[in-house]
Amino acid sequence: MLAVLRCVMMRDLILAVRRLSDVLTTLFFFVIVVSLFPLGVGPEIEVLRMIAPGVVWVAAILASMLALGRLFENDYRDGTLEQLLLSPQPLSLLVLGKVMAHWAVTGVPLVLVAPLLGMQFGMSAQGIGVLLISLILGTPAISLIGAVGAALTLGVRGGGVLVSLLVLPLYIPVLIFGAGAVEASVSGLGAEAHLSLLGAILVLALCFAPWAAAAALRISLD
Amino acid sequence: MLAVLRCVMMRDLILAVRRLSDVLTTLFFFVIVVSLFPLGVGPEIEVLRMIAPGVVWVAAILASMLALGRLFENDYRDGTLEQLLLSPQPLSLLVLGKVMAHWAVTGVPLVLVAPLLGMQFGMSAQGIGVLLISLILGTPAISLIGAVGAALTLGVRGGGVLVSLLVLPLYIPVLIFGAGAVEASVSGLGAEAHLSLLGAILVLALCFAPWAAAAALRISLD
Amino acid sequence: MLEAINLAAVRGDRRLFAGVGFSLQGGDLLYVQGANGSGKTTLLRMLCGLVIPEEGKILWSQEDIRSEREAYLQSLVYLGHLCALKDDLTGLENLRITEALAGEEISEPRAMAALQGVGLNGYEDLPVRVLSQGQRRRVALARLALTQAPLWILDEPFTALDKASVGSLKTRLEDHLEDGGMVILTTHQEIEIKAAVIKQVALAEY
Amino acid sequence: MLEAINLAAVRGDRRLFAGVGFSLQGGDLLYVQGANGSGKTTLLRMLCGLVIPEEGKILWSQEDIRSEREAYLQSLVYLGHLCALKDDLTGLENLRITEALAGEEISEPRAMAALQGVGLNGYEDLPVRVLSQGQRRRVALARLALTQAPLWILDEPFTALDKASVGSLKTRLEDHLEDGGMVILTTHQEIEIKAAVIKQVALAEY
Amino acid sequence: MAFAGINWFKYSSPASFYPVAGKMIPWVASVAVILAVIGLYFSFFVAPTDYQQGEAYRIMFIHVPAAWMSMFIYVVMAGYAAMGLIFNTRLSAMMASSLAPTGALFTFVALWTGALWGKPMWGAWWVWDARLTTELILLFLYIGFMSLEAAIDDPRRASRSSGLLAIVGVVNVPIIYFSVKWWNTLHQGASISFDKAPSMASTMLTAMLLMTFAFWMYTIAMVLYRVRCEILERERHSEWVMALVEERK
Ligand code: HEM
Ligand SMILES: Nc1ncnc2c1ncn2[C@@H]1O[C@H](COP(=O)(O)OP(=O)(O)OP(=O)(O)O)[C@@H](O)[C@H]1O
Ligand SMILES: Nc1ncnc2c1ncn2[C@@H]1O[C@H](COP(=O)(O)OP(=O)(O)OP(=O)(O)O)[C@@H](O)[C@H]1O
Ligand SMILES: [Mg+2]
Ligand SMILES: [Mg+2]
Repeated sequence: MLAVLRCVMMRDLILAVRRLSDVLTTLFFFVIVVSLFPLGVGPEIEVLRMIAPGVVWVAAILASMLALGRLFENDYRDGTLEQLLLSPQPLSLLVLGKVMAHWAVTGVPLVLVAPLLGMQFGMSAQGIGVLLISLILGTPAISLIGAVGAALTLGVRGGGVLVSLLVLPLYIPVLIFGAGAVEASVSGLGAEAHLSLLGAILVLALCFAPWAAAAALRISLD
Repeated sequence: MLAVLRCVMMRDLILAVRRLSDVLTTLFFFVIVVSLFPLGVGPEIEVLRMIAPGVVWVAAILASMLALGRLFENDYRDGTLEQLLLSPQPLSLLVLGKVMAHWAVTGVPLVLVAPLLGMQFGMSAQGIGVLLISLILGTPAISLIGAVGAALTLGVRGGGVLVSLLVLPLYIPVLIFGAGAVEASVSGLGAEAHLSLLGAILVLALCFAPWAAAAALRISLD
Repeated sequence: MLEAINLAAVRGDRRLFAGVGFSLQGGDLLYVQGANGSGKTTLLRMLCGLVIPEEGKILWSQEDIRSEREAYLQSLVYLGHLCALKDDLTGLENLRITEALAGEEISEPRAMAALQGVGLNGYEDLPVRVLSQGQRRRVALARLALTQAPLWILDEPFTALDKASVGSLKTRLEDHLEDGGMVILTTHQEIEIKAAVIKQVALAEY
Repeated sequence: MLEAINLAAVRGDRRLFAGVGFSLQGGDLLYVQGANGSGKTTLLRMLCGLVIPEEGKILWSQEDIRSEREAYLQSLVYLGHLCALKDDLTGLENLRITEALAGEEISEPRAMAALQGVGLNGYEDLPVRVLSQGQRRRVALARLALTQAPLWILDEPFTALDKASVGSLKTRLEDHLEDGGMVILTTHQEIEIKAAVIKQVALAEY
Repeated sequence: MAFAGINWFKYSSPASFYPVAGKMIPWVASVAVILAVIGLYFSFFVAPTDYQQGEAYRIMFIHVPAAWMSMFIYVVMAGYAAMGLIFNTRLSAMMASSLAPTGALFTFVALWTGALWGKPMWGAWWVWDARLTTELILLFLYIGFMSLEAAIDDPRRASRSSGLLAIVGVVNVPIIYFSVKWWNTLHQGASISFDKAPSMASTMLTAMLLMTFAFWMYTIAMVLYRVRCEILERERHSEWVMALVEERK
């Protein structure tokens, strides 16, 4: 059971390393989108500090969404997805493995880079801490929710936009609570309420998304 | 001669329409990246006006770069690129056709949307005019230069990063003269010098890029 | 063991086939025949549980394959038109990962041996991207030497193979059938495979 | 017309073949033979000018094909392992666009007739994505009915075709040869094609 | 189907549902019109002026039923979608896709009237309040459902994929409903609940219920109409539709 989870993850991680470009593109993108702001806004640290949580979170969501297209598409084209569906393991487990690998190569770099960007925006250490926690809770949820959208639109005409259309509304709560947590902590209110809601979303997503994505894959490959 | 140029363009345009998603993703991205700024910076029109040219230009370059991956990649995978190389027409002409189609579906929407974004930033009518002209001259140059990079890294592992590394430095002059033209016009200096330099880059790119990209394609498919 | 009852398939507006039924015991070979586009691939994918039948059902040891999915998949190998290989991985990696996902961890020497068994000595460590068409197919076919599954569903397995490989695949199929395995096969080539019982399903143009 | 002199190819560290030479006149059929991975595809792509020979040269009417590229490509049709079809376009669109790029504008009725000639009546307006493997191949092969080019280079054209299609492709090749065309062919299947002159190039494992 | 005895799925076969639906439409539509006329009369002439909000509150008689319907229709749609996925019945999938446009319409109306109402009440057209946000998400879910279905060529796959999306989106509905309870927000709390007495005047309640029933009947009429079109479209190659077409000629 766990062996197969590990196997899928390893596979996708090796593939990501062989195509490092894709990983870096996401990260690159995130950094550039975020870095543009201070350039534009000018160095008034007060303003920067105010907009920081929103900017980082929006950039993170955009960057993860960009990477979604690759989650199942390549496997679909070369037939390996079909074989994955024929594995005697529960498909939702395999999907979970793929999503975890996807998160490891797109979400984790964002999380790691975020503190640097936070500093650039003059955020306090505490604010950065909360930003980090909110991203750690939020980015896997984004990947999980995105997986459902990606699976549903596999091989469909106009897949790219459709994914955004299907998935963005579901991202809104994550964005609201994620950016909300940082803002609350920066403005002195506690971030706990927001963070626990974010945690709840993650748990919900962990329970339902792999299952829904698996069902969607079965439909898409019919 | 022209018939074949038209044919390649039509083909790529039809394909783009069939996969409208990709076109819209680029546009969507451009709009979001640019729109984030006023949200972040707040509504002080003076600041916005100041940063507008740089922001729009950087966003345009990012958006076109995102779309570059698709220029030859799909044709390469399904074997149609090979057939394109076997066409008795000059390959550089075919490449030119593909680049023009690519520009039509990624560059033109950016150009069309840019005035709206300019207004959002409170730019003057004249400034918007210059922005438009600079984008009309600059975005095809970006597509042309990008084509060379995309052709060089076709099927190479880690292609994406390489493309960025190869192509970004070449974009810098375009960015400088493009944003420079708008800034110059906004600040009352004439934009002609910048625009004519931009025009020169475009002409240079038109002469050499299709040829270089064609040569790169031949090497990549060897 | 495997029983198909009154299967029908619809694609788009077209009804590909209807009323297809057969039953298969250990040692049986089933040829699925039909012109291009008659629905052979669709039928095979249906037998794997990938396509849901419009009508009818498929039983494995008397149980519907959709209710006993995991047990069924454990006893199944499917090779389709696509080789299901990752271009960026080597043959060895591809083989080991595919098998691991199918539930069997294969040691490196065993995987090596399987690849050498299909005549890929010296190509194990090349990324599959650079292999020739037939070599890619052979990497995919190497699974057959490793699997324990009794039911093999093969969609035109002889495509792109040279004569020697066709011969050795044929022998492998015959051995499997002799050992009590089952094989479901489509092929447009005339290749005679010896089996105790040979059945046929012909899909006519509907 | 076509002459190959002392060709050699190297891939990675491996020398695939060397010293390959032949000459082809109108009406000649050339079989390229060899096991999987022996370099048949590489040789055919070399003859198309896609791969640059490590040694040797290729002449078309006494001229090097690289100096007279456009004239040469005008008289050439190459069909490779991949079908070179765009999944999102219909068969009809694919055919017309491919031909237009090869320099011949085909009217819709003619393209229709060509598709019907390969037995795709009723499938002309489906996106190629939904077609079966053999139907896709047939869309690619429909070009042969439209082209004026004398030299056909075909890499395993019989793959995935059903018997009827194999037969009609065979007849088409024979007609072409009779009309003074040239065909260069690889295939692992045993299909006998009648021609005035049949030549062979065998690529041994190096 | 040639089964003997009672066939419970009889009316789930499109061929037998089609004529039944055709007979029902005029009746249901007339009831909808009658209820709407009475309901509007009650809303604008009978119900008393609110002592806090003046006349502006009357928008409630559209807003609240529309909001209710938007959620209710979504749940029904997801239910049909689930039935279609589980039992593989063709009619359920068609019902789901016929419900979507009406649901989207009511969602839009709820958002729009809410925004109109918000301007005088809160001084803003829009705030990122939990209920407002989740209701907006509902609209996007409807739109996503319809676009996904439209984007897929194969009708079977189209209805399955969009059905799955509908089921996934169902988590949003309880969140909309309970959002006012869970978060302390600008939006009004529930004014009608089953465990305590209604907190509003009984004429107001009557008006609101009348409007709700009118919307309901409208929905049923529209859905029956749409499902008939859908049946013809999807079953155009079946014998009974061909026979029908012959008959009309
Ligand atoms: C765009 C803005 C708005 C949206 C999206 C919205 C959404 C909703 C929704 C979904 C419901 C049904 C929930 C339920 O049954 O409990 C509802 C009910 C209601 N809304 Fe709004 N609303 C908006 C603005 C307003 C405003 C400005 C007011 C008045 C100040 C208002 C007052 C009410 C009332 C009184 C109910 C009935 C609650 C009940 O009886 O259960 N809404 N609204
Ligand atoms: N959306 C659709 N509309 C109409 N026909 C469709 C659609 N999708 C698939 N088809 C048809 O369904 C059939 C699928 O056939 P399948 O791939 O099972 O054929 P096959 O017997 O394996 O053929 P081959 O020998 O070429 O591999 C094809 O005829 C294809 O054209
Ligand atoms: N980078 C590389 N390193 C080593 N070998 C390589 C490399 N790239 C290609 N090759 C080898 O070159 C050969 C290419 O063969 P080619 O595709 O021409 O074979 P083929 O005769 O067409 O075979 P098939 O019958 O399978 O189509 C293969 O054996 C492949 O393994
Ligand atoms: Mg097939
Ligand atoms: Mg080959």
